[in-house]
Amino acid sequence: MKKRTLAVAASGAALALALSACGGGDTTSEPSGSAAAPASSGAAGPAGFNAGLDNVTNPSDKKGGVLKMAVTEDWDSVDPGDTYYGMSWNLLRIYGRPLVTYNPAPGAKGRELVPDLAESLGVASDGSKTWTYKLRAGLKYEDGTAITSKDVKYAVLRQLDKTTYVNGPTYFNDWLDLPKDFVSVYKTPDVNTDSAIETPDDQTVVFHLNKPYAGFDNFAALPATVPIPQAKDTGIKYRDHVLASGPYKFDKVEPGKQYTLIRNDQWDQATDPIRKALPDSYEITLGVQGDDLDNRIISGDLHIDVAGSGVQPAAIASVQQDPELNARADNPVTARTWYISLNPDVAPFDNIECRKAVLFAADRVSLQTAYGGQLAGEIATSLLPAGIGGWAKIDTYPTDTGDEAKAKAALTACGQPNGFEATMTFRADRPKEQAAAESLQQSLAKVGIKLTLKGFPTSEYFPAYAGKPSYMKENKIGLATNGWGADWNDGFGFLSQIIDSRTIREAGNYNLGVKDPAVDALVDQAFAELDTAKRDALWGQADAKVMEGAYVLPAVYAKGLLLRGKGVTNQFITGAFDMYDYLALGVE
Amino acid sequence: MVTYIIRRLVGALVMLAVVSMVTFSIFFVVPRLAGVTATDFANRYVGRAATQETVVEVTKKLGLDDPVVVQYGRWVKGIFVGAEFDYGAGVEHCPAPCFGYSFVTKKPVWPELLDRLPVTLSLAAGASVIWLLAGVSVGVLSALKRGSVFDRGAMMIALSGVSLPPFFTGLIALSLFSYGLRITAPGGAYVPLTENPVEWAYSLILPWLTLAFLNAAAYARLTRAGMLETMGEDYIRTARAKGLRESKVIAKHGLRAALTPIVTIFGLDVGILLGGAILTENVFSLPGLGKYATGAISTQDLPKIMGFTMLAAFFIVMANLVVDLLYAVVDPRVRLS
Amino acid sequence: MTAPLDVSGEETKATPEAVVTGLGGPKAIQGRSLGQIAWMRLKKDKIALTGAGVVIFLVLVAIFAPLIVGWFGHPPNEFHEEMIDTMTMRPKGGTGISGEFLFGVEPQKGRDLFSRVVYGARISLLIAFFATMLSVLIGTVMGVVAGYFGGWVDAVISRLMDIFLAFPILVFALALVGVLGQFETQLGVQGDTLRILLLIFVIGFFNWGYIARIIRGQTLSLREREFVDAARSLGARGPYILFKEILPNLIAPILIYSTLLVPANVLFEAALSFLGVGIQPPTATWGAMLSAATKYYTVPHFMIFPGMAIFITVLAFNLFGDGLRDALDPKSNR
Amino acid sequence: MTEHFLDVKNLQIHFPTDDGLVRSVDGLSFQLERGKTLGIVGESGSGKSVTSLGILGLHKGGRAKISGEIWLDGEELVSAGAEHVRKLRGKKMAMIFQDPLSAMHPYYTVGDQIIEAYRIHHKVAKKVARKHAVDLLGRVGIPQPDKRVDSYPHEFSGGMRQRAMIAMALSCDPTLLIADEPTTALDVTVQAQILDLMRDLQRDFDAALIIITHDLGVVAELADDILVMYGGKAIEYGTAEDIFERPEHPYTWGLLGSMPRLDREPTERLLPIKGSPPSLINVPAGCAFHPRCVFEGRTGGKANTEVPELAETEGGHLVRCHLPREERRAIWANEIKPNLESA
Repeated sequence: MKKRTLAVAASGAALALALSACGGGDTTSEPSGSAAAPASSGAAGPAGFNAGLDNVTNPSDKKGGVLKMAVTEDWDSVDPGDTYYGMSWNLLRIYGRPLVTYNPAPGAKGRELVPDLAESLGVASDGSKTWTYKLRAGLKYEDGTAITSKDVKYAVLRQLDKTTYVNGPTYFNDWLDLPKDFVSVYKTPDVNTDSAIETPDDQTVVFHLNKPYAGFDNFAALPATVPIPQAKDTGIKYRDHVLASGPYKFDKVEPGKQYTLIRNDQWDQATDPIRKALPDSYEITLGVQGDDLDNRIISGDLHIDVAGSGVQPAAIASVQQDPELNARADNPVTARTWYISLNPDVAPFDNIECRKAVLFAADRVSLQTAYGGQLAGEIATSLLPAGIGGWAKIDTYPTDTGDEAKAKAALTACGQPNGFEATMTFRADRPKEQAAAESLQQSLAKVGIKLTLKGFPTSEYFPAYAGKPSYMKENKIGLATNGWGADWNDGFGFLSQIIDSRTIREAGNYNLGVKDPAVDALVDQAFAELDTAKRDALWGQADAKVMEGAYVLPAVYAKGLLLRGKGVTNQFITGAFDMYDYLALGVE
Repeated sequence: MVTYIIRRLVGALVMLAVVSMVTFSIFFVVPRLAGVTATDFANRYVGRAATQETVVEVTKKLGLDDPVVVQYGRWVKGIFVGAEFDYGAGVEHCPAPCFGYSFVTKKPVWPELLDRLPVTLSLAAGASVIWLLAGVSVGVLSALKRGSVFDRGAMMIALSGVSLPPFFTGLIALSLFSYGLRITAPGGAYVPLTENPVEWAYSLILPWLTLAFLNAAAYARLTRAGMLETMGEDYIRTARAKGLRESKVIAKHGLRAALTPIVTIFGLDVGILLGGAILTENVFSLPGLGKYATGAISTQDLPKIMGFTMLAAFFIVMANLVVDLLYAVVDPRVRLS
Repeated sequence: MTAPLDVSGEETKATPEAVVTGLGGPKAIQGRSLGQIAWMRLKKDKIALTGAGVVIFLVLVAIFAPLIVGWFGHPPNEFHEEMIDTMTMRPKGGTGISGEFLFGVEPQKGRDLFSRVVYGARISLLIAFFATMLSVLIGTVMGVVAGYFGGWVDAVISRLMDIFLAFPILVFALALVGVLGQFETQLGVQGDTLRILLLIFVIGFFNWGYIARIIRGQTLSLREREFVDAARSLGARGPYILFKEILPNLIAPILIYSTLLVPANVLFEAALSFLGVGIQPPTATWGAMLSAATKYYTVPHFMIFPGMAIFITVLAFNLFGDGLRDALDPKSNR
Repeated sequence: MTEHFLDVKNLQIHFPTDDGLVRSVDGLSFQLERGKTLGIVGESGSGKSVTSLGILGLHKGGRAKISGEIWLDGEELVSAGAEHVRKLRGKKMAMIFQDPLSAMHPYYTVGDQIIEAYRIHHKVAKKVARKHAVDLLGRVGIPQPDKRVDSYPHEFSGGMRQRAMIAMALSCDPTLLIADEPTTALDVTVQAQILDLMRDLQRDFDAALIIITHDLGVVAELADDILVMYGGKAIEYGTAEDIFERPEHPYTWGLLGSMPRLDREPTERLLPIKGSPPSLINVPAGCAFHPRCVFEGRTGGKANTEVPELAETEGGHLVRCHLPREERRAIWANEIKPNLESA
């Protein structure tokens, strides 16, 4: 699965509404249990370009002030059970507390899981099929009522209803050992669900899985575990008033316009070792035009772009040219890969040599430029981005600006020495993907592969076109731009949905359609492997296998050019979301 | 008069019904002819992680598997008597006029439309005042100074004005005044009138001028033509022969007649504009009805598209009616029948 | 252009035919056809002629785009990353304008803006011309039929025009392009051809109402005119009157409004492309170039060249159309 | 100074246009006294309407070039300020236009338009002006004037409209009244009524009246003097008797020949004037009428080289023709008159 980020929204020109689908990922390393205290105080931290990657910039413990955030478009929902945007997962932790969360610390340390609502990370039993969490004492909602383990259970069960909460991920749907007659908390409220989740007392919650998974803490860190009392559940309308369990509660909710969060006086610092809750309030303005947003961050009117996907092209130049701005910028590599999939169901891509020809002929530098240049991505050589467990440098097709000789050789081996014609699809409202398609069209033409380009709107792209294998096959579309980011940092989080042939869907499909038994076998092995290191290695092998099969032309590992706000304290990039951490921030 | 209005209102209603049917067909029937199935529709409105079962259920929940006539009937019923919406934890009654719930955001469409309306209203109000004043005064002056340097210059500018797409002038204006000189508000900086009238005007001045420029140019040309025609009329000569002051001849006899058709066109233009200034709103990222519509189209959010179309068509039909009534008031020769 | 004489124009009205009906004496002004008179007037209208010149130039540019680009530019879809600063994605040196790249290059992709603007003329004019033809065809048929037959036929067609005018046109065009795009298998065409046909259809389809109104009005008044009565009294039948008496007299208004509809359609196509439903990339269109330029407002040449291309094209057609109207219909004082 | 009430001397009104100078009125002179009626007769484009507009100062403002003198009741108007002339308009001199439907503003009631005309020159309350308007309407023969005063022009019949138009012109008791084709737009029976009305009113008001028409029939009943214009110039000028009984210009003969008469079919023309009026830009060299003149050949070749002088033939009767006086009289007596009478 993959989490979404807000695309770098256009200045409102293209029909393209901005909410993008693909991926901003995040990665985490070993779920070790250190509950490291964040942000040191006192000493002025380092500054300069990329200072926020591994350091807490402008550290301070000063409380008070208003943190001003903005975003170009509203995201899917502020309901923890109905959201799939990285920025939303990052942000919602200021008003909601999941069982476990990511350590608010810079860089790779930010990928570490730390207990939040729970006293400690999950305790596994039954061969990692059962996971037990104990809630901290003294937890309260904003209305003063106590938070119990039943609320956690209810919250998790509630969001299983994907006809009501369409947005969120389906990990719990897929992995919990749910009774057969359970449909949803609304339709079958009386079905006993203890086989999936038990609450032996108000402090304890026990999850039962249908197959073992050693990384369950990654699930426990999902927003779905943010508690919701059944009595306060108003279904889809819950988004209008989310009951706060974190240090801030909603004051104003105007979807599409503005959210204001103020201090939640029922939150007790004593129950929360990871949050400092420095600002007095958060002001989040929605629907700010992209370039305007950048300019206001540059001038100091705004502190943070919630989307965290990077500045608009215009500001990229400013950052390059203005040393002062440059010193405020960070350029993290994210756990997301942009790539072009080659459809093995469509001739001549059913022949591996023809696929290889594309990989050899592609001009990677040009592709990198298409995706926004050096500041927007590193040239990718495999699916798995660095930072994901099991990642290893794989360069099966070492080309730089394209290797015509090898491409021609592959074409000959494929029986198409003079090249062939093929169709490529892309999201028409994504300028970068459009540029990638155009770039590939140019570089493939050099070896005689003639591409016809076909753009579709994002809203239709996966439901009706690129994500509908039957359509792709009927219309002989061999190539498609795509992107993928993990929900957390292991191979499971990144690869299973796109390379496992058993997850191919009839529509809304992101799977590459590899259909290689060897790959599926590696996936099965990885699922069953309880040892993390070995499991990661298996995912690495699967990645290599896919590259061997030349099913995908990786383009870039995405990077974002982010600007630190003026007068913002404790600002740093968290490895969990590859954007600024929203828990630690303060205002001077 | 009253019977006329009633007849026209009935006519307007019929018109809206036809518009709704055509719109509904385009979005619900035509794609089916192209082989799009009900679940294909539903696929657009499920999460990224939806299973096939979820898709089928969503199809049912949105009623997409019903015959189109049933769907249309449900939609019409919603407008007149309201509708029920299952929001998970219960059923909500969406009071009439209920234009349904967004397939994507699950929010009722009508309040969203009402929410967007002030933006478009603000844009239309400001721009139309500017273009009417500017266009008419330039047109009148041009006509009165026909052949002069002013006339030639103004008409050249006006012709350029109607030849410039707002998405070009808007971009140039934004780039120059908002991002270059930083003297006007950047795109998307809408402030409601009720919040702060000064900032409201500041945030809208560039969109106003962009939109007004285009229309002012057209109106200047129209006014000039109308004025020239009118000032050549016999009754103007009569007015002069009475010894009437030239200023009064122009104001009382010339303008009144020359402006009547302008007012008509103005009414219709404002009617169309109230349905959203798509290009201007998109260029300036203004959260009005036009931007709402383009957003709805890009997400294929059918209830939103239907709601928007009906509102826009309503404004156009109403503007037509108002203009016809107004014409009868202004021009005594027109009889309403 | 001004009418020759205002005062004598008024007097013309005062003259009943009784006195002056001449049979064309030897020294009387020779009778000229409307076309000849119009041409004489047009020849004197420098501005309209300039417009016509630019129009011809643009048409030639569109037709010979490959040659022009061959001489002065690079293939329109060819990337030139070497022209781009890969950090800022801006053209090296700001615009990249040089003898090599006459209009500079696009940011990020480094494609030759000159070539793209030249090729953009093809799409723009092609669609505008054919869409105009479609509108004129539908509009004329509808207008003539409504005006000539009157009665319930007229009522139905007039109502239809009203309904068309009640739609939010741009939104509809946007939506329709998307919906009809799904018919690609049924239509058996794809790529640019499909899109061009689609745009011609959508643009042409939404614009006939205006022309139909004008033609209907003209037909109505022609129908009542003496020569039609005369023809009828001589026993001429419907089709004869329609084709021999009415249609020839509609040529002038059709010509005028076609010329003025072309620039409107250029703008319409540009708007659709700008909103992302035009011809698909990499094929260059002016509207799509402007749309791409919105993200690079600090690189003004990127928006100025395609924008000016639209402006000049539309202006030229408008100038020519205005001149043509003045020439064919001097009574309109526009 | 002049002893005449209206004295027009060598009036020239020229319009510069893109195509050249249009000499609409080219050296026109005539006189008129109060209580008398002058008929100006000519085809379209002969300059007769421009003349009347010139007197009122309504000849399209700045672009026209006007010269000569117009004396009205001891005042010279050509050199007078525009504002001064404006104040005279409507008050001292008024005009009745040809087509009352287009000459009255469609958006204002008949009453309002008369009231306006009155109040321009009389600072009175609206009520007073309204009363005046009702009186005037009654006086020009409109039934139920107190009701019709609130009607719009389009609600009147053609004849009623012309009556209203006359009422409007008379609202300030003008001493010079110019009627431009006052009956052309009306049908025959109404024409007669209107002409009768005008005659009565002129008598009552003791005004000088100029009637401009293409139709000699109209002036036959009313005019004391008649001026025949062609190509911007007077070609014959004399008393009504001179013109009807002793016309000397071939063009006048043509006009007489085409006069509609009750004893003839209206479409029948006895002496058609061939061709059409001259272009006022390229006025034919020599006698402007020569291309259409049946007797051109009898002028000894002067017709297309020399412009004939307007010369007195007898007792104030002026004729502009190359034909020798005797020959003209002979032609009239022998060739034209019998023809007209026999028809």
